[in-house]
Amino acid sequence: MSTYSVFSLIKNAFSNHQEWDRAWRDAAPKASYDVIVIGGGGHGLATAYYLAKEHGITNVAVIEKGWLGGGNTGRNTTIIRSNYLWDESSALYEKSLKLYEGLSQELNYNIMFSQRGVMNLAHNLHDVREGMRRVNALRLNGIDSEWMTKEQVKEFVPAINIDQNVRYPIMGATLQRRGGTARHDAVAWGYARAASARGVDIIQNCEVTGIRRLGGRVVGVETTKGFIGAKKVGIVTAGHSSVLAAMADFRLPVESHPLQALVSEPVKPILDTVVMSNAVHVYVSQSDKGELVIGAGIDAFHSYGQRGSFHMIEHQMGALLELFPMFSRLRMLRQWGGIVDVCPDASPIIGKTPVENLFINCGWGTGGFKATPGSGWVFAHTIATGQPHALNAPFALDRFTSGNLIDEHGAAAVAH
Amino acid sequence: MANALPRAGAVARFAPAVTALASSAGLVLAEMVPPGQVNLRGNPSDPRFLRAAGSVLNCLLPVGANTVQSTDDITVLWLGPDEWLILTAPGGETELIERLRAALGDVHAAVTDVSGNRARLRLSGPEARMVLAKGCGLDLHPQRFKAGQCAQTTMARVGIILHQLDDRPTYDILVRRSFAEYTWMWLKDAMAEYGGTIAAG
Amino acid sequence: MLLINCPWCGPRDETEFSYGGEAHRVRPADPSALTDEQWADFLFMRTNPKGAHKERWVHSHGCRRWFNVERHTVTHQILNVYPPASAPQPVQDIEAANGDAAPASSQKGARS
Amino acid sequence: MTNTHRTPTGGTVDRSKTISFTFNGKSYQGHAGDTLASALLANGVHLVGRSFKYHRPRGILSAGSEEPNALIQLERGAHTEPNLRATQIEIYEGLTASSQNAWPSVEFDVGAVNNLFSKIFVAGFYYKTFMHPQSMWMRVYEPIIRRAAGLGKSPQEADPDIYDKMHAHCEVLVVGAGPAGLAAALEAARGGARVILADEQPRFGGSLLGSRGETIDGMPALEWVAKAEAELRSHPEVTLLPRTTVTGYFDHNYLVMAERRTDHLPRGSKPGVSRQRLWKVRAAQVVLATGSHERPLVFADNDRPGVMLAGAARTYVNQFGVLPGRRVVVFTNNDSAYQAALDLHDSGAAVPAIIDLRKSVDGPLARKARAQGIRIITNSAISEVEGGKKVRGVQVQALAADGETVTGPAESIACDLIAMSGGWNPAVHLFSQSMGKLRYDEALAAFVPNLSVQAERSAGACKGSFALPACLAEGAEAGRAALAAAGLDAAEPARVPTAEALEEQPLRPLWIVPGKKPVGQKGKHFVDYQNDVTAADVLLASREGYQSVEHLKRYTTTGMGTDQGKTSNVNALAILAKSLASPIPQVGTTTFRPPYTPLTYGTIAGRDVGELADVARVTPIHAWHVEQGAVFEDVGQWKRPWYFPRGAETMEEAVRRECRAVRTSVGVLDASTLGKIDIQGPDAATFLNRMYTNAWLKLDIGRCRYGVMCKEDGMIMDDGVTTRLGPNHFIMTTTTGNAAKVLDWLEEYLQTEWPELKVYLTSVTEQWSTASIAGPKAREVVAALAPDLDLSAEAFPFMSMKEAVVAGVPARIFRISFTGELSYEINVPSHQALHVWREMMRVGARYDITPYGTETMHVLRAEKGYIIVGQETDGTVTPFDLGMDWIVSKQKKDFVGKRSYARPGAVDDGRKQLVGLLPEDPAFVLQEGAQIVEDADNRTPIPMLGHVTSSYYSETLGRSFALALIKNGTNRLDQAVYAPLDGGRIVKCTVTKPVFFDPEGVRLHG
Ligand SMILES: Cc1cc2nc3c(=O)[nH]c(=O)nc-3n(C[C@H](O)[C@H](O)[C@H](O)COP(=O)(O)OP(=O)(O)OC[C@H]3O[C@@H](n4cnc5c(N)ncnc54)[C@H](O)[C@@H]3O)c2cc1C
Ligand SMILES: NC(=O)c1ccc[n+]([C@@H]2O[C@H](COP(=O)([O-])OP(=O)(O)OC[C@H]3O[C@@H](n4cnc5c(N)ncnc54)[C@H](O)[C@@H]3O)[C@@H](O)[C@H]2O)c1
Ligand SMILES: Cc1cc2nc3c(=O)[nH]c(=O)nc-3n(C[C@H](O)[C@H](O)[C@H](O)COP(=O)(O)O)c2cc1C
Ligand SMILES: [Zn+2]
Repeated sequence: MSTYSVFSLIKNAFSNHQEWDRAWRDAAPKASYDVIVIGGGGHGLATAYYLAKEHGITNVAVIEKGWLGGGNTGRNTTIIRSNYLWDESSALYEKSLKLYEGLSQELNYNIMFSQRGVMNLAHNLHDVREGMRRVNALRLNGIDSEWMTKEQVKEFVPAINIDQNVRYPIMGATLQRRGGTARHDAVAWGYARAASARGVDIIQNCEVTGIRRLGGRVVGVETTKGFIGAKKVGIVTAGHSSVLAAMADFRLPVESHPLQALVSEPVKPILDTVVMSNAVHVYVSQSDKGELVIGAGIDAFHSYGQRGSFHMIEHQMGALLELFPMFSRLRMLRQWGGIVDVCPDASPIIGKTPVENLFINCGWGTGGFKATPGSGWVFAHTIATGQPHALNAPFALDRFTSGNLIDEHGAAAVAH
Repeated sequence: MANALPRAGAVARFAPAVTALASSAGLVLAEMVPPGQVNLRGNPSDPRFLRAAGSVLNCLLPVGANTVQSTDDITVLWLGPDEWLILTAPGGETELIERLRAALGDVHAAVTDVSGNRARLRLSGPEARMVLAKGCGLDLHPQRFKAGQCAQTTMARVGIILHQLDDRPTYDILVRRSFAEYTWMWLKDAMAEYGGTIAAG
Repeated sequence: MLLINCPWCGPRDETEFSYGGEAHRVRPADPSALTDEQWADFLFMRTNPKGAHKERWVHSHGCRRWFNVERHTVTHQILNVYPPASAPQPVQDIEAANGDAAPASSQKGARS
Repeated sequence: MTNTHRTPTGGTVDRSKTISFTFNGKSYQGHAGDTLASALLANGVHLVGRSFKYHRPRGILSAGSEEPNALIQLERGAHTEPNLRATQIEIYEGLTASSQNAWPSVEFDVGAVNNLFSKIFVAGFYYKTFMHPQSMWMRVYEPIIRRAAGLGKSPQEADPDIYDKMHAHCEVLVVGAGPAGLAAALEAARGGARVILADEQPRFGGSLLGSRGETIDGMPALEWVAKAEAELRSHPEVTLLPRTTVTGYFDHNYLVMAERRTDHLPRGSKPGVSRQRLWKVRAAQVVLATGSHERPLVFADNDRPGVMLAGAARTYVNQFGVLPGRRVVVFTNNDSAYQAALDLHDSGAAVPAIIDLRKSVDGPLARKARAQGIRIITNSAISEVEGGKKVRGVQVQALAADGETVTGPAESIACDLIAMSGGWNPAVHLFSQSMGKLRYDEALAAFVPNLSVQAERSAGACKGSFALPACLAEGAEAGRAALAAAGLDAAEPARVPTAEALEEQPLRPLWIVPGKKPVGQKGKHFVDYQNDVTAADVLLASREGYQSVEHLKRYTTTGMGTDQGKTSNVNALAILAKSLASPIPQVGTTTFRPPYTPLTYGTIAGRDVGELADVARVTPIHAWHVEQGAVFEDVGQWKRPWYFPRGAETMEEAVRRECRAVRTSVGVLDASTLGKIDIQGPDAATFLNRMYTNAWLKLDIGRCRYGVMCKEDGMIMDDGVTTRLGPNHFIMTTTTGNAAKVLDWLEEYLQTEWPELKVYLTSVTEQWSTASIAGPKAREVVAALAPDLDLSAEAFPFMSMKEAVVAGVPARIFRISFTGELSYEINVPSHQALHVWREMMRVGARYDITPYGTETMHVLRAEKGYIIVGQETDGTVTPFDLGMDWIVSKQKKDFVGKRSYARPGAVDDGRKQLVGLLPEDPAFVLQEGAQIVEDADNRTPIPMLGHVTSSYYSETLGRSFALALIKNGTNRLDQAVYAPLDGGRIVKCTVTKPVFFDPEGVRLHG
């Protein structure tokens, strides 16, 4: 694999860019692998990369039914932060954030990780309390997090409206300065390239249609390109997790829902921070290309349709314009949807399944992009050693039996 | 025990409640003096229930979806397969409830005073349909929704009971009291481009 | 915006309804007799199929009744709508439904 | 009038009306009916913008919504709007517009240095560089990238305009009012259907507006259009919506349209009228008649100002009477461009040559051109464009046999316009959004609709039928078919409008037109004008393995601009297919997504802004609270008085005063927001027994009981007091925020789990308005209001209810308490509540009755250790965690949530429990949300015990206090714990029981 740098760019310019290598090898499936990772999203590719890099397991295939990164990895609003409430969560997401911080260099692929800060607005006393609770917990866990008054909010995000005469005035906010965004496609491509360079086979346009077992153990997968044997198999298929689980005859506490996002036409820089508001429900950032990237809500119903309803977007826009009245004349360029796999406690599942040597990584719902490196890292550990890492042990499937859920919904927002 | 104290409208901060609309032309909005309102629940396939209710109300219980039955002093709106809203004169609810309860005896039913639960806004005039269409997804075309029909639906994010009274068209919009001010402001805003007015008290 | 045909009120916009997830899950008659696994299965595990899905909806902003819908989770096409057997069934024949319930003098019909 | 390029006659602009406007600071004039693009061209202005990446000079490519180049910033100040297409802006008096992405000017743009580095700025270059040193990324590289990106500028002020929405229903929605759409609408309208006809253009007619010479039903096409429009107008059930773009096609035939109502008028000239309107249409049937977009040819430097789509050039001359060039070279691979050549020639332009990629041409159009003396150069290509900021000429060379290179000598032909055509792409956007499946049509070299999923049908050019008679016939047929599918009978036989077609010869798809050197080495072959994507970029992406059409899109950004690749997508994927030696259908298209053209956020939000942004629910007492100067708190959608400052009081002072009043005399809280559910039926008690954790079967009539409701996972979801009104009759209260949720929850169980239970639920939240009178003098106040009521503790004990007439109004009075004081909650019908309230204040004045808000309520209840769901609980807390074991029945075999208490997670050591905390410094009030630790000296991560849920200064106790959820809290009584706060302060606290005041309940029983 040739190294990417400004020098290689200049050098290649002289040969009219005819000499660039393929970013990753497009492999044909071998008869069998030590590990098969089902799902070529960020998490699957990261898993394969860390299997090779951290555990020396290179006889690995990533099997993707469509194109790499075409699932939620390719359709998320790219927000990265680690400001989760519970110790278990913040540890996992912080591991991920740390990995992100060196990822461009590690992968030799600029994923454009932009630590421009993630701000969560508070609009009522309940928000303030919950924000404080989180800021304090994070600080004690050694994770950067701070509280901002509304004046500080305005100073940090000049475009925002802190007028107190609006329906839900801003009362303050939490800020994680190390949070930000990254170029989502580049994360998938960068991992694919680095994994491929370490020997991982990347197989696109190959759908897993069955999971073959023998005596309670997994032995391989049926695919649209035929049977492929494997000693171990990891399912990392996000919105399709239940479909894969059904192939191995178990059920998951997961529901697939449409989650939408939209972008505006590109404009010159106007918003330098990622701004989120749970109360009015909207989140927005401006990408390096200039478009405002805005997240909408999830449709209530189950769907594998990769598209959502327009009324979700309508709801979003009222909220956006409350925060940023000046955006009213900007225009929506495109809206799309992804299929998110939602867990009852809004936390992921990473670990073993009822089938021996079959592992699963799912349930990231609306927020797993930020976890991509960390998730891959702990999942590789789990597959390689057969045991969860301390970071993902609390996220096992059996927490639904024991009742040790990790509820990240935040507080049920009510008061007397 | 009926009480004769005046009833405050839910949008009294903006406009006084009225007892009737002047029949002049043009688009007009008003809050009606809160009527007596009784919520009735019961099983319409139980003939005892139907008989008891019918005898007190002096009309058929509307069992067809989205329909209304009325006599000179009461209006009965179908809310669901086992639920009705009975409107009567302000203050008339107390006696009506007593009579209903007495007639129903041990029939499984529920009679509940909800006179304070909802405000009754009335929108009338040629453009009333357009005004509603700005916030309500129901098909209000005269062939689809006629005088004498009602529906529980939403308008501008607020749950409402919509009742068409005549072909002018005139609509009653029954809205939860706490939502009434918002609904009022919303309607006023939606009427503005048609030059709508507020009925004088 | 799905168009859902409420068995009682007729076709209405999706926003009048609330979604209730997988249909035909029955709360165990005696939860205490279940193992933790069985209880977890009832509480949390879902079929979540890609394809036809039997699910529950409630007409929250209408008649407030729960009913079942069979819907394709990819095309969103609604294949079937049916009220639970225990629910009051939609009235087909209004005349018959009323029978001799009301005094004849008041058979005025809708005229409000 | 300096319209140097206006033809003396022709076009549909109103030459009697002259309109002045400003572009880049210079004044120009145009006519009513002009777009900004046509008016600029009339003035000879071609250079209108700079490209995204290389800052190449750009002109006007098209005449419609597909325009990728001519994006401008319209107006200034609060009215400014970026990225508008000059081709769609109707000019109005005083219009002010400017170019974007150019500094200092569009003529001389410093950013054009990027062009020099274009060899490096190839597709995906930023993924390969800017990585070292790491610290430079955020500080240097990214800021540069960011500043360079973006096109126009966002407004900096709030929008002065309003927007609104309209729901609509119809049997047939026809999208597009070209010949196909008009024919469809006519048939549907004649059958009596409710028809909506929407077109994004200001006038109906579609492509006919820009054509010349066509006749329909024997009359000039535009006359037929006028007649059709008049007939449609005469049908009462037809709604005609020009200037209305159908932007989205969603599930179940729900379509969204954006109507521009005042954009064609001077700004601010229609006060009160919404600028844009969002239509939400539920259509039984849809007819798509959206026409087609012409494809550019991909040749070297095909982006120079003066390179224009042939159809657009034709539109400018025919519709606007504007000659976009005086010497026009036509470059084509199909017959349609010959029409442009003929019309331009006819209007006085010189057409030195038609350069045709095809080996030979001999159709009627070619023959006509030859007859006009126009030279046709076949099997040849433009191998070079002369001119930078404006086309000066072309070099033409013959094609080699394989079409991959040019050969032979180059001939220079001077010209000021290149009118090109690479064929036509049916506008299948809405069809695809409806999930319809496309098919590749080899003859058209384009994708056309194949399998429908929803109730829609396509007609005319959008279906790949480019001949006028076919458009009309398909339109009429589609209109009829839609009518029938909607269940309506056509009243009369179809009347298919007739027209004549010219036979056309097949096109020659040549996806990259060869230039003088291999692609990428001389000149740029643009594929996507807007995002500056060239054929070389496409080939590079393919070489590097970005070979899925979706990877290609994302790696090169082709099709991701504001035009969404209307002109570029098919060219790009065809070049990809060529590079992969795959058939085009195998490569496929990218996904079409809404909106068809961008629509403003204002339109999407409609009136959901400002004071209508969300419902503000108010109680019947609200007017009084406002009179009293209450400060309000948002609790869900409710506005609740937070505190009632007197004079210049601070919040802290007001709350202390209010607390003092309740503890020493009497206070009153508006508790109307509490949820109230009326429960009736013989099984009501059984039902409550299943839903609440405690026992309900034996509650006496007239008595009240507190209950906690849990979810099946055992976690608390709500609490409240329920009272038995009769043997089969209860009234339940819920928390303010959960009223609707609890009712839904109860209904769900009743209807779906236990339909055999005979219980009816009715929400009476707003039936009853509640005044909560609390304090030692509460009894006196109630006595004054309800003189007939026996208020003695024996007759009316704690936790009971009485009906009485209060201030003349029949009321329910509950003797319950959330403050720990003697307290009565008086419930009266909402429409008389304000009267009762005023009476209460009048009779209470003697005791200095003090209204108090939610803050005081919170302090008082916390002193008593009463929880607030959502504050002491967060969905992870059981009644046991709150020390409320007493409320969980051990006898009941089952209730909702019970089973979950037997799970290991519910009985773990180390669960958190509710405790009290007393800060060492009695004046210091802890932050709510502060975390509690055992040992404050640890380095991070410091293990946490839990957090402060509530914290206040207590006027009663004369000190601060708090409630907290703490691991093993009940075993830590009297121990010291620490709250390390932001800023380094560490507050030592003592753990106490969570009841600080009157633990025996003497006062509330009093
Ligand atoms: C609109 C939207 C906004 C979001 N915003 C954010 C955000 O701001 N921040 C954040 O952190 N997270 C966000 N998320 C969530 C985040 O995108 C996901 O959690 C994350 O990308 C999941 O990555 P993944 O690799 O697990 O899944 P995916 O990227 O979905 O990959 C799964 C892959 O499995 C493949 N697959 C499925 N079935 C099969 C099969 N049978 N055989 C082979 N392959 C199969 C799929 O094709 C897919 O490529 C958002 C999600 C959406 C939809
Ligand atoms: N000679 C050729 O090769 C060729 C090629 C293409 C078209 N044509 C001619 O063009 C005409 C095609 O007729 P037609 O009726 O099919 O199409 P049309 O192009 O005449 O009309 C389509 C109309 O739809 C509108 N439209 C498109 N998308 C829309 C949307 N989303 N919302 C609202 N409006 C939208 C357009 O503004 C346009 O007015 C015929 O006259 C045909 O001969 C000729
Ligand atoms: C962060 C982000 C930014 C995007 N920016 C653009 C954009 O500028 N232009 C565009 O057309 N699409 C943009 N998209 C949307 C994609 O075009 C596409 O809709 C999305 O990846 C989902 O894929 P699909 O629409 O092909 O199903 C963006 C997507 C994401 C996740
Ligand atoms: Zn219904």
